[in-house]
Amino acid sequence: MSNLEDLYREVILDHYRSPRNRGELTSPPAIRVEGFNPLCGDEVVVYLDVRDGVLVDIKLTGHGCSISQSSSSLMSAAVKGKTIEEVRETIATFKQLMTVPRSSPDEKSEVTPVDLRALGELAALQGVVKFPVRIKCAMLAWNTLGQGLDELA
Amino acid sequence: MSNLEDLYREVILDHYRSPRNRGELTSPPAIRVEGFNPLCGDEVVVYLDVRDGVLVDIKLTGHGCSISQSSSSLMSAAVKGKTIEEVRETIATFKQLMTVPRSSPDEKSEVTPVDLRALGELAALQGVVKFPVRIKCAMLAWNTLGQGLDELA
Amino acid sequence: MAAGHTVTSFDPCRVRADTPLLTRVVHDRTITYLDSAASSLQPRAVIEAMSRYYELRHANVHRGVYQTANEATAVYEGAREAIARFINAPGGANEIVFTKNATESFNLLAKSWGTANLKPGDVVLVTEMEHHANIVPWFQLRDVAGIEVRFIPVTDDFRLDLSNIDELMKDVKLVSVTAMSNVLGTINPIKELAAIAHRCGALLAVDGAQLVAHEVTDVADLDVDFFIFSAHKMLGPTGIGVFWTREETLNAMPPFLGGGGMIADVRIDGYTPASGPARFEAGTPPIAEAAGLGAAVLYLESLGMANIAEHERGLTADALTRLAFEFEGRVRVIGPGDTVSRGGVISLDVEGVHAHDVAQVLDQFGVCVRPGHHCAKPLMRRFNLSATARASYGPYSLVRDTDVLLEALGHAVTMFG
Amino acid sequence: MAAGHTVTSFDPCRVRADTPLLTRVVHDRTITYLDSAASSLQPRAVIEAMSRYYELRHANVHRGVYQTANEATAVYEGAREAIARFINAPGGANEIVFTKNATESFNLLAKSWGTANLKPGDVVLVTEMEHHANIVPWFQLRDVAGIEVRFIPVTDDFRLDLSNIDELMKDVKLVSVTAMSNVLGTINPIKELAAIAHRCGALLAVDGAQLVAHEVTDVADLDVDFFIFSAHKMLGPTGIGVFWTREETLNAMPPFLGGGGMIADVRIDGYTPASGPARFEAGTPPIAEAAGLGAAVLYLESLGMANIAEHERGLTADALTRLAFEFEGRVRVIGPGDTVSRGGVISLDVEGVHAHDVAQVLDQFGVCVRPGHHCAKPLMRRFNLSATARASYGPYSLVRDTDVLLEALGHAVTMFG
Ligand SMILES: Cc1ncc(COP(=O)(O)O)c(C=O)c1O
Ligand SMILES: Cc1ncc(COP(=O)(O)O)c(C=O)c1O
Repeated sequence: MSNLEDLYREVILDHYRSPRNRGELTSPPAIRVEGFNPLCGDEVVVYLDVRDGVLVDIKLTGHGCSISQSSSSLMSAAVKGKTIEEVRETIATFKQLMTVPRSSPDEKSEVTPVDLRALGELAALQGVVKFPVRIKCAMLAWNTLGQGLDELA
Repeated sequence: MSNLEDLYREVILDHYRSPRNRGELTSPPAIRVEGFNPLCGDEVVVYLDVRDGVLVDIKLTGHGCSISQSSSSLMSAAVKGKTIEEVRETIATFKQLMTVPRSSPDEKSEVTPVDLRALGELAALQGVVKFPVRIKCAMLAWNTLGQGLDELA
Repeated sequence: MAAGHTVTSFDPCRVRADTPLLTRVVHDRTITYLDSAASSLQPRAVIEAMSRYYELRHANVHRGVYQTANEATAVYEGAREAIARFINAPGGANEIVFTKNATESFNLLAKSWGTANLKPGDVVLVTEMEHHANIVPWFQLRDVAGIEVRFIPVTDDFRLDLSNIDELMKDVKLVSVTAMSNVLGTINPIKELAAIAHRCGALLAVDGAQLVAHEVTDVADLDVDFFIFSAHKMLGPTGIGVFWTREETLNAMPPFLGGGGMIADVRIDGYTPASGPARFEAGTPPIAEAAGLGAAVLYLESLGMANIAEHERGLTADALTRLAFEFEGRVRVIGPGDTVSRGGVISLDVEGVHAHDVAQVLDQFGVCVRPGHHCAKPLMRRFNLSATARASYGPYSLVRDTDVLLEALGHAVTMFG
Repeated sequence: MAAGHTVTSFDPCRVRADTPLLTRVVHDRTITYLDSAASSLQPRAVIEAMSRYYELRHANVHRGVYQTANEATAVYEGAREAIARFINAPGGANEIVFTKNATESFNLLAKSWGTANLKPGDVVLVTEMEHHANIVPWFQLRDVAGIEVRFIPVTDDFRLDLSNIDELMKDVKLVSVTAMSNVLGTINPIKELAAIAHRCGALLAVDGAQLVAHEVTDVADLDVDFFIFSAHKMLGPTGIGVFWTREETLNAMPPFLGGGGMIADVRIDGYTPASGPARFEAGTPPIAEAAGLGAAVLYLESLGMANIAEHERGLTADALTRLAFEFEGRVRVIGPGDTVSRGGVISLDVEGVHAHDVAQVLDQFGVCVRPGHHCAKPLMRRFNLSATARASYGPYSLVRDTDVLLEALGHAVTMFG
């Protein structure tokens, strides 16, 4: 079961049971973005309150598996209060964390190791990468957030 | 090659090379029926001149393989001048000749052996039954003739 | 029902021994396969029938004259006869059309029969428990032909709600219903629905995808008009499905897919379609797949469908009892709680644990169950669910499989507890 | 053309040894298989890839969480990647749709892309040498959408007559042409046709059924817009075909068959289609068949398509020369007399002997050739033929096969002499 414990770290189960920043923000002024995974039916709605280039508040609703739900909760805690630039960096770092290391030698992009310390609690999701079908669960909220930032720009 | 010689008897090759009763009859008064085998493209057109219950004349056109062409030629020779009733009997006998003997014991219809002498030259076609895919070639003209008689009735 | 199979030798352990995949080890445990409703496992006889076909007889069918082409044709047409016998098609092999899967069969029904026979305002009556294969083609037809798609509701105890059926039948030209729900396990009263449909001048189409491998099927006795299923859910291969209807109906249906094999003639200005099943089998058909399907039918017949049904009923009864007892309150079965008119498909809703997570934990125990909406989203919405974790049985299933399922389920519940 | 395969080890005898069916004995003679244009023979690697799939990994794809479901999905999606590489699809696997055969692919093209993009009066330009798969779907579309189907004529020396092409292109929105005729062996100038089509604002669809197993295929280099073929003509299994188009074009095409797997959502009042290839793959896909197709691609790549092309060109040149020499006047080749832009498909018209009889006599020598119209009736009418006897080569063919063919042909000619 060691694999399983890698996936379902205590932090993840905690965020699944008690999701942070759950709720809605009045939109407008907040931005509302929906994410949907047609394969497993997971849904997430992200509300963003951005002022002067800072993500002042973020709220989430939706439903899905422990991975998608805890990932969105962890995400909200990690990005709240950051500047948009910092948020984008966090998204990029998380995407890297979720990238299956390719063994193929002719792979162009060299995967630079992720600085796990910089990720804080988010690092708990690193076990997901061993379960490739679950990566899209972990990515759902992040892709939705990215989409929201794109709409801002 | 013994199998092949069973199929392509000399009589068959002769009728294929020099088909009997080839041509057309003016229709009306003659009956004109078309037969078509979509699987191999064989075509036959049968012209029937029936007077007082007797098939006074029969002519054929069309194209196809040696089996379909010789069978139609042999047929024309066999039925010309006969009463409709006799023609129907000949058709029935020929169909029987073309029936693959079933080995299955629970088969309902018992196959009575065909009187080959009664068939005359037609008996040359008996080898066809060993080549099941060719049976439909041999039957084409006969089915077309039967259809013509049905139209008469 | 069809001729009773008086086989006395049904033994699930023998079926198990015949099924290579069941020896597979995953995560250090022998596999516990509980996903037959998604796709069943093939016995060696089916796999070998296909290998042997490729090794000895492969050739394109029809029109061939040489030996192997004749043999390939015999294999292909032989499968048609086997299927006709298996479902007791009154008109025999001439009523069996091979498609690529049950889904294509439904598209054939909607796009050929439907287009020719339904006009704006006509209603196709399906149910809330249908698989998307029996919903989406009707929506597609609605968008081009202006028909209405109406749903028979499902009751809180997971049955069709026929209390209002007379009203629902208004303007209905076709009732299209699953014989057995792939989510609930519910077996619907097909004979009764046939009587209702026919009384109202409508036809009845039946989705037999979940029935054929689990119960005796007799389309003549059921008195249905269309019957559809897939080989891969009845121990057969992927890549082949079946469409059955009566010969008169079939011969009155316009062509669907166009191409080689379905024509009588093609000219530079048009074409004439072939008659019989060929009209609906454009292109090179699934020949090896037919060999596999024919072998699957023989195998199922050797086991005896009535025996399989009884065996799976026993497994289902045992599982339902134990689930209720061991997980009281934590695990809800989305489907009938007993085995009356019910097959061996058990959908689970585990409190506080998403179906995806249930399946993930179970996988670590080598247990194969399917999480998700099972291509039945309207049904999921009806019960306010986004997903269930579904376990389902086959003739090779044993009580031992349920044991492992329950053990793993216990772990999932504790883990997320 | 695609990356040159620098394999030096191509040996048809090894391919032969890899192909179980070639050891088959019929009528006391080892089989001489000359019907690869109808369907090719599978190497052991392909047959075993499918058996192994069923024995070890079979499960329904997508949505699964457990181990074998993931493996089955990887097998299925891996085949998509292999095909994308094999034809050099610029957008990779996202541009590859799996169908049941080339014929379904043409129906997808006509019924999805065609319905959405063609209006009454628009012209689809095909050729007189097309297979029915690339004719009948257009006639069907004509009957519902009022398009015109126009034919590029074929010259007396069996080539496309492009002398009048500017006039023929009037109102043409799609040119749909075979890369290689399955009757004549003629290889058409696809790059040139792509340039013509694009110059006129039309798209070009290509029937690659006869090309893919015999020449290097590079859809990017050919600059075509749609490319269609079947697995069973490229050493792969029955039951799976391919449809390729650029990602933008694919994503703009409306759904075709409806059902599970091709949806993003289904509600009681409608549905939302999925994006990508999934939109066109309704129902359980041909999973084992994809495993077989993936293995066929690997096998062909290991032989090197350029090597296969060269080998078959040699066989064809030899056969054409000997046929002309040994049967002067008695046997006419319906197709180009040399190997310039010509593949290894040799249609014979034997004076005074019907193609059916030729094939029948040849069968007694264990020689497999196909008699008939080869699903190309307009072409047959063009040359005033009802049938030809067609011999065709594959990578396992040897000059020895031609020897037996000529011996048997001599017998047929004498017999009917
Ligand atoms: C040129 C050509 N196009 C299309 C097809 C149709 O392929 P399939 O029968 O696999 O659909 C064939 C083979 O029959 C062919 O030779
Ligand atoms: C009830 C039901 N109908 C139809 C289908 C569709 O079958 P297929 O995917 O083989 O087309 C399925 C299986 O997915 C099913 O369970």
